[in-house]
Amino acid sequence: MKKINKNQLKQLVEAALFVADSPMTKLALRDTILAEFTVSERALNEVLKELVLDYQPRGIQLVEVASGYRFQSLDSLSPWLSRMWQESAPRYSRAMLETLALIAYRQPITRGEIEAVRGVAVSSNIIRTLTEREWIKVVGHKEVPGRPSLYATTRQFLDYFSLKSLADLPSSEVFEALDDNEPSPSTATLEAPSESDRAIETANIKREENE
Amino acid sequence: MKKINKNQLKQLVEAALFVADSPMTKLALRDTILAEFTVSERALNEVLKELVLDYQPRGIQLVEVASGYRFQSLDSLSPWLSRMWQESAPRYSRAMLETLALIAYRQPITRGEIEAVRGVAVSSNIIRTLTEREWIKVVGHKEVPGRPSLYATTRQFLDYFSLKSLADLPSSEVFEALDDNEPSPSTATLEAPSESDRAIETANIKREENE
Amino acid sequence: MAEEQQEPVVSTPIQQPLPLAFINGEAVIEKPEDLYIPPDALEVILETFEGPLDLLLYLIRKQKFDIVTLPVAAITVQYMEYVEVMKTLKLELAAEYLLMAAILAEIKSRLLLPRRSDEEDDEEDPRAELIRRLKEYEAVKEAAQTLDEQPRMERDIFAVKADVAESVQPLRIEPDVSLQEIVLAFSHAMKRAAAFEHHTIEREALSTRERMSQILAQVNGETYTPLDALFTLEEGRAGVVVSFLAILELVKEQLLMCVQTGPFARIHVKLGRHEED
Repeated sequence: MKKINKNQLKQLVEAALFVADSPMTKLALRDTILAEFTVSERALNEVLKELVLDYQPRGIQLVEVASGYRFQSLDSLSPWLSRMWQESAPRYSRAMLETLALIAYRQPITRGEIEAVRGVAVSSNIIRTLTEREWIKVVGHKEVPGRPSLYATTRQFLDYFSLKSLADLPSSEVFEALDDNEPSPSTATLEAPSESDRAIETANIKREENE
Repeated sequence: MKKINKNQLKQLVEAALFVADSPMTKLALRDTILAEFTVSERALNEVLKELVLDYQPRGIQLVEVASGYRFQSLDSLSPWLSRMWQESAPRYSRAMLETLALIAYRQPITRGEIEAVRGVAVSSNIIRTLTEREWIKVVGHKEVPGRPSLYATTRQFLDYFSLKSLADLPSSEVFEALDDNEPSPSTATLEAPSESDRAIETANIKREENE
Repeated sequence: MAEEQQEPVVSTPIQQPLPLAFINGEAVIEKPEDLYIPPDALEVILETFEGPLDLLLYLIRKQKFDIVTLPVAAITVQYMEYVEVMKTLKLELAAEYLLMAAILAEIKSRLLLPRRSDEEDDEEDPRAELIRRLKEYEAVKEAAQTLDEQPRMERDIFAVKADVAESVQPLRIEPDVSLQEIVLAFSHAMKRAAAFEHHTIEREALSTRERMSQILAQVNGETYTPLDALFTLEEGRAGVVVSFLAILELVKEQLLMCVQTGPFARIHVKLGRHEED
């Protein structure tokens, strides 16, 4: 059995914990990298303790978990580190878009009322997704049996669609036009009045902008 | 854009490089963890330089390879660290290494040209293995009959050998010296025939290229 | 250089132990001047050559010749002996070895031809091309060896990785939605619901509905909120009108109830509907 000086021991233990695929116990260290060295329990403990201290001010930390020692990122850095992994959420379903549209146009509205219009149940998943995206929120409860939540759109919803207020949502004539024209968007006659109407209305609404 | 102090920047960059699955360039750091901060190029360079220095005496090192910055274990610890895995590192045959060396130093190069220098056929197996390891790739085709593939090394090749660029390849002088000699008229007696001979030779090899 | 004219020792076969070593896959053989080597061992040696150039280089190095002076005759003899052994062993003799034999023979014959008297002719040294190839191949061989010695992943250096803290969550990229999609979705929903009249959704109503949401968020079901608290005078008349319409609509939809304790007293509102209606 060979001797190993403390500095080498520290480098070796440090490197091993960093290259290991999972946390390593002191026993695992002894069975692998330290197999040919005589290392006292005290020396090993000391080195581990020093490493914990060395990394205290750094972006990663040496921690002891149930299955051994491992290096992990500093908890407070997580909001930024999270950006290193991005996953794209799937596109919204028709049910999701219709629910959102009904909440936007008919707010405040209960889930039951949405279901009444759509003729099908609204899944909790849809409500959760829209709530998590902070596009809708509960603004109150309808005082009927069961006190269902009343949903409305949020400031974030308006911001996302660059709307100053809900009044800027295209009106029924516009979407009639949109719908009819879907294959051929050339018909301007239907769009024209909505433009001027909008101007008047925008003037009316201006004051609400920074409520 | 938010400000970030130097200590926080250092911690964040350090943690990111440690948790990343592959080397990270400065651009990748800016696109992810630093996306919401104003960080000058100088500040980022400084932090990276400091991190390199901080880890110099440790068991792991911060190095810059072709695809960016990464932490890696200290070269000299490998005899012990390799005990952490059951299987030993793959060994490569001389034929494979010579082929790889030729592609690295003479890229872009055709299989026929490799064969002309080595004096033997290059097995398809070698090309396949090198391609599968993503060490070499086809970068084009030579405009001669048969349009043979032109091979070059990849960033992964440089990463694997811990190199930042092709210029860091060891003993590239040997090849440079050879190249310099070729057109030099002083050694005309020796070099003169080589040009024409090579042409004949290349022609001979042509057939093999696409076997 | 001094030994350039030294002829190789083509000795008679002497049985001797085979000092054979492999360094990095390269056969290092101390003095196998004779070719009397156990056949299976020879096979191993021959297979370690990476082709005719490699074998030639080995022969040159073994005899301490200088590549530049390449004593073709001597080398050819030795080379042919190896090739003969390969043949007798029925080794799968690569065509490249035979091609090289032909090249050597050709060079040898050209060297034997009497040279013309005029020194200045451009008759090139027949060995030149072979020498160039040998030098080039030797450089490749060296480069391959250096490359093999270069620290590399898996063998000398290992990737380092720290775990991420539990709180690191992948950033979710939410899908994009266009305003047009929302408008169309509403239109579709409305069309399906025959009971609804499209025109009831007026623009005027939308600003009212928005205000309804705002008011609902302001009041609660436990305590009464003074009605005047729901008006913001700074908004001007239009704003007050919108609020008023919103309150009326909320009462109509039985979401809000208004209470007035006496004539001209302050009106209060709270969530809920008038039971006594």
